[in-house]
Amino acid sequence: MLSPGTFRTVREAGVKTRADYLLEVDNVRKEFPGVVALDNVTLRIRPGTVHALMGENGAGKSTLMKIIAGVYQPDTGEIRLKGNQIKIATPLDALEAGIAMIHQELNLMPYMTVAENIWIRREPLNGFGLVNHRELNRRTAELFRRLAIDIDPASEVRDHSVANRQMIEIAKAVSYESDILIMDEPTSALTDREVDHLFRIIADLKAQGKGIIYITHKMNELFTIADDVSIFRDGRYIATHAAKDITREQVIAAMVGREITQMFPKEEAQIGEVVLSVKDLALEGVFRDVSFDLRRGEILGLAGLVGSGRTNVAETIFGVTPATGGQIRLNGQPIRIRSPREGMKAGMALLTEDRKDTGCFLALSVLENMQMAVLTDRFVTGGFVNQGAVNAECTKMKDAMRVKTPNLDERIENLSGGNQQKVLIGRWLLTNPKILILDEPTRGIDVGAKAEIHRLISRLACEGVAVLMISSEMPEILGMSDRIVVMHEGRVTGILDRAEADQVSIMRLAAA
Amino acid sequence: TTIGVTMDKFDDNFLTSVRNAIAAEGKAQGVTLQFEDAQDDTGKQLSQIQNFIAQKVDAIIVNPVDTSATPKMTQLAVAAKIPLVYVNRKPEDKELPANVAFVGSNEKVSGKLEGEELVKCLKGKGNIVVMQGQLSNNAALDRTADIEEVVAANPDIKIVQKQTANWDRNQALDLMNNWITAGDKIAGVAANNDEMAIGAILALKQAGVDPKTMCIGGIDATADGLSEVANGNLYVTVFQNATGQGKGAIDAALKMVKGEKVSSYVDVPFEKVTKDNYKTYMTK
Amino acid sequence: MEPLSNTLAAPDRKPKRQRRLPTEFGILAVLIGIALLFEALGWGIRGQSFLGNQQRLLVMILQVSVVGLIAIGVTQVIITGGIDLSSGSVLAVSAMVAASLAQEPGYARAVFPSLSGLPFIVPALCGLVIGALAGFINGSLIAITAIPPFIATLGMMVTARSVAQVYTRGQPISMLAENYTWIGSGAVPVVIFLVTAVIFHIALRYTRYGKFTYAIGANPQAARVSGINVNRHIMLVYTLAGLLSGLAGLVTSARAQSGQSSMGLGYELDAIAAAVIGGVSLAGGAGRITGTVIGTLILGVMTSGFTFIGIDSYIQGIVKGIIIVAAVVADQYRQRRRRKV
Amino acid sequence: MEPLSNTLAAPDRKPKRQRRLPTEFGILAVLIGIALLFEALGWGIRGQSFLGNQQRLLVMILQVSVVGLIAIGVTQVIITGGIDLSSGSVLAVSAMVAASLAQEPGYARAVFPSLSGLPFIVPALCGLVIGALAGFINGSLIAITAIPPFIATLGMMVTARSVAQVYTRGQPISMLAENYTWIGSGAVPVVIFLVTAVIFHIALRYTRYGKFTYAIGANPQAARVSGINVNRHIMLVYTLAGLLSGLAGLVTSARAQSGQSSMGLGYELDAIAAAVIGGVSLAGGAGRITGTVIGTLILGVMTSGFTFIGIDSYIQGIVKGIIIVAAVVADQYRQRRRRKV
Ligand SMILES: Nc1ncnc2c1ncn2[C@@H]1O[C@H](COP(=O)(O)OP(=O)(O)OP(=O)(O)O)[C@@H](O)[C@H]1O
Ligand SMILES: Nc1ncnc2c1ncn2[C@@H]1O[C@H](COP(=O)(O)OP(=O)(O)OP(=O)(O)O)[C@@H](O)[C@H]1O
Ligand SMILES: [Mg+2]
Ligand SMILES: [Mg+2]
Repeated sequence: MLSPGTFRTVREAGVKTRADYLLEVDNVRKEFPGVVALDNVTLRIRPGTVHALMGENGAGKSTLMKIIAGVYQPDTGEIRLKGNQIKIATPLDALEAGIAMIHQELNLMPYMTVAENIWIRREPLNGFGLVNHRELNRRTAELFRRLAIDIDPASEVRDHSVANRQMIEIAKAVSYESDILIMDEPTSALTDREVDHLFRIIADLKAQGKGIIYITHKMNELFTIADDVSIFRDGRYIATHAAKDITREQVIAAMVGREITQMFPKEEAQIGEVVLSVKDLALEGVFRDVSFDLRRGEILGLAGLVGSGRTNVAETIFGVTPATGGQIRLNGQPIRIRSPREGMKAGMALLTEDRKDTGCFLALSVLENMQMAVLTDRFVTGGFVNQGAVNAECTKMKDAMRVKTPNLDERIENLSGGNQQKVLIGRWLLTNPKILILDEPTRGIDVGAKAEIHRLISRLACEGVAVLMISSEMPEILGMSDRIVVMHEGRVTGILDRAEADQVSIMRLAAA
Repeated sequence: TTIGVTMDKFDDNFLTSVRNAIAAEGKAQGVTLQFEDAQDDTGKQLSQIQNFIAQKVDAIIVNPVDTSATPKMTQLAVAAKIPLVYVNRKPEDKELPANVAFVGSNEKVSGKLEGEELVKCLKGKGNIVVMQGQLSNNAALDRTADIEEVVAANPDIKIVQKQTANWDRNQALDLMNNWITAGDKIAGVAANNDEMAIGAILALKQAGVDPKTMCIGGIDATADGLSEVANGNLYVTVFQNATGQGKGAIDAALKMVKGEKVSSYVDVPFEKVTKDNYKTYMTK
Repeated sequence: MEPLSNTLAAPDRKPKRQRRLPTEFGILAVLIGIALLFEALGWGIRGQSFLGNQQRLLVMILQVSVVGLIAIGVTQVIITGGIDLSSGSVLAVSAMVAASLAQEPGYARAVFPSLSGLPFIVPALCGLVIGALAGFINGSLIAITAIPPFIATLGMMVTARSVAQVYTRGQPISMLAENYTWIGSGAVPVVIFLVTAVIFHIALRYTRYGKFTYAIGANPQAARVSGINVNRHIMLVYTLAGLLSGLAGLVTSARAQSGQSSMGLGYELDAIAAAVIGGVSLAGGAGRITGTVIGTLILGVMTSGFTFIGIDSYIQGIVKGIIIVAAVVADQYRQRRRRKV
Repeated sequence: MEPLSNTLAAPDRKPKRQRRLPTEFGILAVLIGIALLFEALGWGIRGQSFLGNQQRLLVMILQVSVVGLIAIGVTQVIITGGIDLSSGSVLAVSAMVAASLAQEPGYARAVFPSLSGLPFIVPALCGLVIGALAGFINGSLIAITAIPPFIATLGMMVTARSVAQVYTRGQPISMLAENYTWIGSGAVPVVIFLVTAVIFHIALRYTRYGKFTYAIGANPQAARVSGINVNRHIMLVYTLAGLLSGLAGLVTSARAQSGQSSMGLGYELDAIAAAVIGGVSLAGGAGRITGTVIGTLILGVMTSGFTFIGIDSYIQGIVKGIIIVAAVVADQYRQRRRRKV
């Protein structure tokens, strides 16, 4: 067994090994209390390829990657790097052995600058052993130039949007110049424009002979960049195929173990009267002159580039950040919404964009997470929670959403990202909203669940719920929306009907 | 025989002397002693007494955190029929029942002795500052009141500043520093204990003022205090007989255990200490 | 590249449903362990039973009842992600105010000579209101100005202590009437402590108040988006904590039959320690009253045990410090092993 | 690696590069405000300048130098997301041990009569090593057993205080030699405090040590996946904090020319308060030494100011509590307005 240090020496010497596989994982098993996350899985990565991992939420993809990156220790199994067996005990071991990873959750230090975040532990030092900040920023600028990223290296991370943070993570991972680069859903926070950008970076890395493990739930990405595809289900390895030899349907079938007929099951709903009308809505310094109508039974898409202000519009309507100008009418009546509580009283619900920051109560159970919003006006008598009734509702919701969890008492932190998202959607559906605002509802959700969620949204619309849906995924926006509002830099640049909307027309308005 | 002893606090220099005296006397008399530190907390002290009672000790010696709570302690001991001796601080009970006694000194005297000596030193006129102990502490309140009483009788002496340094040498040092820079004309320092007086002396030295030119008074006659008296920096301190109190407490407790009668107030008088007589206290 | 294995249908795999013991179980085991240790030492050293003495068992709880009352309030504050450093000082103010209204009639040095012989309810209510008011100020500062709870309650700690001192200019208040001191005598403090614990245990576990408290601690932003009025709730939690400090003040002054401005000095730290030993997370969102009660009892058993086996009081602190750490390490270890991470 | 061939056109909108004033700026303004307030009151009440007195300026810093030293250590601990409650007690142990080795030759009641007249380096080194050792134990407990820092350092607080007491069974240690007491005399403590502040300011801002410290506090998981040995670094930070407490112990004992087991009682809270007032976030990841120094100075200015204008000592606490809260509220308000949220 080789030590990671030896690997570093070998790598630094520039010795080229002639192994067929960069990385081989054999019979790795990992158990968490109550869950077998990985059940004797196997994986082989060829040099100079992009190897996609596909699988439903909770299939064990992230867990396997964390084992390779030294975050978790496997219960059994072995890992070989370029043909040599290796023990990766810490993340540092992985980095030294030439394995870098972009984690599914952002792992940045908000109060530190972009440059400090990227080069942490590898800061350039001057003659006195002090960090040379000028050189640090220069290196970062150089890295960004190479990757064509436009971010100020000296700015603090907390000032950046989620998308920018994701790009910073990507740059950081690239900066390790590792042989194997693991990307765990890197595009879930990106719009098409950044995704294209990322793909160019990946193509470039591939050309250098590196192996890239790419996890995604977006089918089209798979066929754009992947060479090989490995499929996982329920902690088990199912199969590996060359991407060109397999169809989308086959992948999905292997992933979910059943047929999924339609991806965007939009049903025609009866579109009724205007429920919510927004006129010249403004939030000082962020957006202004936002006007649109939302009707009963309608799914209104809200499209735009990252940072165009969509999230802020949604939050303002719901009362998270009260508007500084303009008017909101509810069923024709002007209404002022100054807090989420008032938003909820007006029959609204908002699924927020950032699961970790504004969504989950990470320390609490699935049950508590799901029931919290509904407790503000139901299931409570004399202050006491009618736990039996709530449990029943939550269990129903959990089953309906197919949340993968050992039980409702599991801490939500231990659920896979996609399953967390389902719990949060469940939270809002329990409140029986009239107006449902969804900010990136299927971020990080697997195809099967995505189809379920889309069907759910459609059904809600049919039942008369008005849906405002923000999404950075073009097919989702196009597939689901009755009309599409496009924003650019805090202003509405156009509203398209389903019939006239296509990728090009939206992009034109979004980049206007 | 086992005697439970609860002391206000272990960190206090003077009370440490009392405690040591109790320990020494207990050893000499062949008594098993169990000390507890009430850490300046009446509640804790009550619990310690209750623990002693639960454990059925033969007698209890209490150095009260706050004398206003002694009626309750008396009640507890009487109910459990265990002899109780208060040491050092005079209980506030209207009168002590049989089997309960106080061994200590009359706090009213200490501040008076200090004040009168300072008046002598000041020759009847000048500004003085008063350093108080903890604001909630009986001794601090009494000693300060004594000083004020003496000053009131001498119209040419004025208290220009009065503040707490919490019995602590370092805090007194800082306080004195601040007073010096405030520019008051100060001729004397009346501190509630020696530690604070020494803090004032250190501050004066550092400010380039010879403490010998000032009238500084403390209370307790601790070892450090006495050596300052010897140096002439400390004009007066007041000897509180720790050994006498400790020995008296054990004696009283043992007598009561044997069923003998004990006077309810055993006075161990304060004695003033100046340059003239400090040598006799160096060995005590 | 050949498929490494054929697509296989996953057999129905039941997730192992593992019933978790409540987290307090571990620290309860530690409590029992410490008690048994003293029992063994007791027979060895003193030839007596440590636990087989009703009076001692009562004293064990009695001596931590006041800290326990405070700890119940502070537990809830900590669950919201805050901290309360002011409880000891608020206790003192409440004790002083209540005591000043509960003096025996005809006592010459009474604070308010004209206000003696009042019915119990008057001093009691005043003490509680003072406590609640202090808590309300804490909560308002934290909710409205968004300063760290540490600072808001530190300010209150310093201020309230000073108020207690200035109230009678440091003089203790004694000669309290018997219609007042009953709440501090005998086992009454123990009853008050345990009843309060049960009430707030229920409140935290079965009411909306409790659910919201945990939610705010786990993620205040998510709580707000979920429609919880976070500011109002924070004010409520701190007010209740203040109320409990006020109650602790009543008990303390009644127990000592006097009001002293130095009462409760440092209790805030004991209370926080009891809560944290009992598994309340300073990061917020986790913890239970049962754990806090057990943490409080650990402190009580330790104190009585030390006196019982007669540990040299100089080294009591050393032993106490080590036991506190060891208790939490043992608990942690047990939990970790269970988690097998 | 070659630059990407197909460079994406830079987004049309430049991210607003917002030059931030350092966060300490606000609290500095508060410090100046408080000082000017006393200046004005000084002229009004005493007809003298408060600030125009070099000696007073020195005293202001002198009296908080010891707390300041501790605060520098505790700042770093808090930045890692921890807390250190043991600093006051560790100070006492260091003071006792160092003092016992620094007594004048020929003093009859010396602790170690045979060990007198040692060169300065011996007591100094022993005091520092004791402090560092205590810190190392704190750090190891936290890193290895994963118990909350609050508990680990609370245990150390209780234990170390007891060790200080048992060392000479409560007897103070006096008659310290002049070759030792120099580090406590005159402006030496101020110099030590400020030099230490500069050293750690540089360490935090310009060395890897500092970057790791912030990274661990901001996001321990991120720090770990970036390859930082989090446990080792935590141990280092706590050890340094202990070392600084040890240094504070030397200064304190030298200044009082005696070693007493009650030294440093409650200093941990003052130190934490100074840090938090100076903008160090108890959540970890944010804060600077400059802020802590300013926070410490606020405490010093307040103390001197109160004495200067002669505020009744009974109400000093009230005023102090209000000023602490108001200082942080003012700072918060200023920051929030700037952020325009
Ligand atoms: N720290 C943990 N403790 C307990 N269970 C865990 C932990 N981490 C993961 N799991 C469980 O292991 C299983 C695999 O999770 P993992 O995060 O690897 O899924 P994933 O394939 O990455 O899913 P997603 O696509 O949603 O990200 C899930 O059932 C999850 O609940
Ligand atoms: N916490 C924040 N601090 C500073 N700027 C922010 C913050 N949140 C959002 N912004 C800025 O506000 C503007 C609008 O952001 P918003 O999140 O509404 O856009 P979006 O279209 O939803 O993009 P995204 O897909 O990233 O959510 C952007 O310029 C963004 O950088
Ligand atoms: Mg995942
Ligand atoms: Mg958005």
